[in-house]
Amino acid sequence: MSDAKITPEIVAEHGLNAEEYARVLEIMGREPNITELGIFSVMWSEHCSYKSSKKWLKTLPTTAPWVIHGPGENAGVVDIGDGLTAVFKMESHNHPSFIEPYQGAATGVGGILRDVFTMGARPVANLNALRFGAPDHPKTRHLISGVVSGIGGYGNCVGVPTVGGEVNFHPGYNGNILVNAMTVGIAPADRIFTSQARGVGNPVVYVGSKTGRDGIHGATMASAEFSADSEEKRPTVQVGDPFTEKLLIEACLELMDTDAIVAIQDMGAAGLTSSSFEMASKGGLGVDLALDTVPMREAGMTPYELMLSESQERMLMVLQPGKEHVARAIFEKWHLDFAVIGRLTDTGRMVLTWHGETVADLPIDPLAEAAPEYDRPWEPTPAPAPLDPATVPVVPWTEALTRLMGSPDLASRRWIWEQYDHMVMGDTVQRPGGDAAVVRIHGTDRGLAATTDCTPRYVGADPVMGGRQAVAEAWRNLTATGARPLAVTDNLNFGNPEKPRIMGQVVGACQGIAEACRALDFPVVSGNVSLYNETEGQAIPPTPTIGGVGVIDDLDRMATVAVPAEGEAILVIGGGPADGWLGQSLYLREIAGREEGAPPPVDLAVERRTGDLVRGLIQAGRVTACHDVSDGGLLVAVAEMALAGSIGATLSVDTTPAALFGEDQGRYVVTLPEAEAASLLADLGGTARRIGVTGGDALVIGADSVALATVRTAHDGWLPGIMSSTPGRS
Amino acid sequence: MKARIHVSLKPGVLDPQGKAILGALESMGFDGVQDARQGKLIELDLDDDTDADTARARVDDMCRRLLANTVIEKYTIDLEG
Amino acid sequence: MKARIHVSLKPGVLDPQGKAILGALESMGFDGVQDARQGKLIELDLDDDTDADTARARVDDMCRRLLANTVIEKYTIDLEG
Amino acid sequence: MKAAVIVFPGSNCDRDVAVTLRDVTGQDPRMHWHADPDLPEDLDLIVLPGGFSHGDYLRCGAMAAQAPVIAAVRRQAQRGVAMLGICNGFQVLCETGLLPGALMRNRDLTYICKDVHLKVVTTDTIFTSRYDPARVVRIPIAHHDGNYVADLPTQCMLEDEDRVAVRYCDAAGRVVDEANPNGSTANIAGVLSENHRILGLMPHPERLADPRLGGTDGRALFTSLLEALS
Ligand SMILES: Nc1ncnc2c1ncn2[C@@H]1O[C@H](COP(=O)(O)OP(=O)(O)O)[C@@H](O)[C@H]1O
Ligand SMILES: [Mg+2]
Repeated sequence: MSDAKITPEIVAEHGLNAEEYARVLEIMGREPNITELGIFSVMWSEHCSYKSSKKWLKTLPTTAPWVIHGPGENAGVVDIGDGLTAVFKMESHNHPSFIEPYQGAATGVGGILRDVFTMGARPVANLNALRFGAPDHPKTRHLISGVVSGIGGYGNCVGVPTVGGEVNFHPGYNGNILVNAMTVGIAPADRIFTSQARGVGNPVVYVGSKTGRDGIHGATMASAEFSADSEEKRPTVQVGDPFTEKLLIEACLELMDTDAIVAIQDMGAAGLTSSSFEMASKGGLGVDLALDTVPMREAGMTPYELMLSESQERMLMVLQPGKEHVARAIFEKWHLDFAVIGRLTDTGRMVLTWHGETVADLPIDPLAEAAPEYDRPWEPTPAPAPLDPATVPVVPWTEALTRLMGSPDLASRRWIWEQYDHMVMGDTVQRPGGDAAVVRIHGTDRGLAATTDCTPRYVGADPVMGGRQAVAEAWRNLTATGARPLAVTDNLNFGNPEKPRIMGQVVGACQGIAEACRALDFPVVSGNVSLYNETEGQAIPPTPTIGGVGVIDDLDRMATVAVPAEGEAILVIGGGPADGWLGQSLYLREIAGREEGAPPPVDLAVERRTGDLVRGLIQAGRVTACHDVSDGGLLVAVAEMALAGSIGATLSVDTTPAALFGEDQGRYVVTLPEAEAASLLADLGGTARRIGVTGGDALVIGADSVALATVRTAHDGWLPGIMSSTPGRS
Repeated sequence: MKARIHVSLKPGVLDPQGKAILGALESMGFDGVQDARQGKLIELDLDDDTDADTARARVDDMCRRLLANTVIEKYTIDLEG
Repeated sequence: MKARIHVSLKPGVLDPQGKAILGALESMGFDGVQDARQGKLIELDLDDDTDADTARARVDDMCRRLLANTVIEKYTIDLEG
Repeated sequence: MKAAVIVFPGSNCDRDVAVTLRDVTGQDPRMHWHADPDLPEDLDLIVLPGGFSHGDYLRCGAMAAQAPVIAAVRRQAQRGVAMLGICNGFQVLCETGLLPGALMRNRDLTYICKDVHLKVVTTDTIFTSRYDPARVVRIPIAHHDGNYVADLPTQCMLEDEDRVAVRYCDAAGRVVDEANPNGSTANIAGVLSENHRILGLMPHPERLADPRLGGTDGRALFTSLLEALS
């Protein structure tokens, strides 16, 4: 195979353009063989090299006194006190999940778990941010059911609770769904593992599952635009084995308790190639690998296939010399493959042999440094025409509320999260359904809060504002539980960056994210970029998902969204009497069928002030429930609190659509005992206003009311309703 | 008429169940088993009045649309009676 | 030698998977299917030097001890080659 | 009370139940690896925890039922040592034949994780003595294969010998089909061995035994055991 002549077609098939191939020839000083070409191709793919986004990713703030490892490692690491760290990252598995929803989503969960436990962390929470096409699109239900059972199938089996996430529906995802999976882990601060290889002569060790022909070219596929003939690429789907992953977690953590490991790296996209490359490159070293010693699942595998395979549940490690037996004993106890497949060298080259014969020999640094980086042309997104309030239809609030609460983007996700084990590990303090999930830090009275957020319709209308909003909402969701927001991971999902309009969305969103992260002291510590999310030239709505993590220092001072008692005062903190932003609101979309206008502005200084205030109130025990106002506006927020607590409310507010359903930012609804309301209002001055009182089994404004039961039926019924119709595979 | 449909993973696709069965048989002391694979067998009772060709075409359609996941699985159809 | 083991639910044990298949086929417009059942097909590659009788006895042992749960399942064994 | 938790490859509620045992009894249970055939002889309680032993491949609990430790588990069962199988542990106990019946795929074919209501059918056991038979308890389930099946003679035997420990019911305590989350025969959520010393149940009492997690209805199972066994 290594003798195959490299033709322009073969180069093109490997996703390298003429200019990139010229650089290959220059670096090699000769024509590469097919194995070498394969290595270049995956290393320089968009997925591995971030060639279109790197320039913009560099503009994101990544530091804070509590950040231990920012982007560049397998996952971000932040200090959470008491000698512990939170380790987290989010990653997309969009294309594989569209082709094979169960396995695509399952292996997405497996991959992100490995990124986290590679660093020495025990995974403690999984989240997933999902975007599907129109609910009535013929593929949507099949995709939902496959993705949800795939996420559950993997996460439930490995025994990590899936505690949160988000789901949106939009026809813009009909041909290209998004599956973004996030894992949060906890590791001791003095025992973080990285992928930096050290020690010439140290053994390079392969552990986990055997290598098969799974997903060869998967990394290249994730970087290529979809087309109708992508059916052809089907055999590249990988099958996950969560049982092996569970064993791998336990075995790796057990080995990490010894001093045997020098460096460790999971084999993710581009498998053995990128893991070995990355380790050597970070250590400024070379590596020799004897590929014939790699554990193989099938007969007749070639060096090319071994280097490009994306078989799951595999890890690469560099061990201290002489510690091989310690590691081998642990992996054998857990019935996992273990093989010493190479050594570190001082040559700065990657040399691959096959039964003693050299089959590839490439320089590491030049290849890594010469990875293409593009300053792609971009056009700013034109400002949307402002919404003319006079054109917004007015329907009775009772009807609008019921319709909104049962609309695709607001309806309950219970049908989804009841398929996820969200309680295993015995530390889930806030189950799905609130603003952020909270897991107790095992053995303590402290907690970690986690959320994922993005409002693609805002980003589409104004990428800068939408980018800001995504960060602000994540920060707000953490704050609403009483958590101190620490840092974010981001998953930038966009269309084809070679189109200036799309690139403009990337640039704008990065700008907005950077502004918000800076203003909120909420740095980016890890992330993932997924571009080319297009089908037949149609790009997805821009979707820069933000995963946020925060810490709660005292679980007795935590807030939940549920109205806790009758007769409590309801206050809105933040915003003001002039609230009423309907541009890009769900009211406009669901009631008027229009997606128009600019998204609500996010004033970051106000955002921060309000959030810090609310968090202070929660920590001081002055409020009994808290929920931020997001999609659907004020009345939807109150309705969600009422449903969660099964207690109604009587409000005295304006009943205009703008007042009830405007999506003005930076607001929270809180409840507190009536007797304490006056003094709190006095303390807060103009930042808070009283809007009503809890009680009863309906939502009442003036003479009109809607029974909670009616709202609940609409809210709880929608998703099970669409999912109970034909499950066909179509 | 009965249709027996055997759905199995395509060659080269990882079969975690088969792998686990092999491991379990080994650890129970059953040696001499070189490989194990697990697939599904779906049996359908069809109306008797359909002729074999039509029946096969319809079952094939069912397989492609529902019974097999042709991204990773293949299937064979046997008709009886 | 290959052993093909078909494990299926005993008659009288309700088969949720079969029932779901039947329901799905119906709602997809495939009429004329009267019943559907789902079972497992386990394929084992055995060492070639075993004679058929010994092989069958061993596979039967595997089935009773591991591959089938005889409380609810029955099995048949086919040997080939 | 000396307890051991058997850890199979793929067990994932082993730590959860150990935390509850320690919390209730003040003593750490022994975590016993499935491949070790030598189980201490002085145990008061053996727990088979929840999870996905061997990935739940082939059939839930089937491979774990063949583990080296199982011979010792059987011997101790014969001697009357108390045993608790939760979820996957229940499946393992059925696969070993220490409990009758089998657990099949849920009626609706999906995995379900949620709180369910349970009626404690008999409080005359070492597992349930601390429950008030008049009170409905709330405990989570989390499983894909919790649909309990047994043939008619077995069902009759279970009823006659008072061996149905808990049943799924609604919030008002009515044992009705709408309250049956997985299709189990006669809403059975947990069954006892002939000598009433072995309990297998699908719900996870260890998941609601700590007020911080939103409830404590599971706790009485462990306090019952503590009272009976120490
Ligand atoms: N895919 C999912 N998996 C698990 N939980 C989810 C998922 N989607 C939504 N949820 C949960 O449902 C609740 C509502 O989600 P969402 O409306 O996005 O909240 P918010 O508006 O506060 O960001 C949250 O608790 C969230 O974690
Ligand atoms: Mg929120």
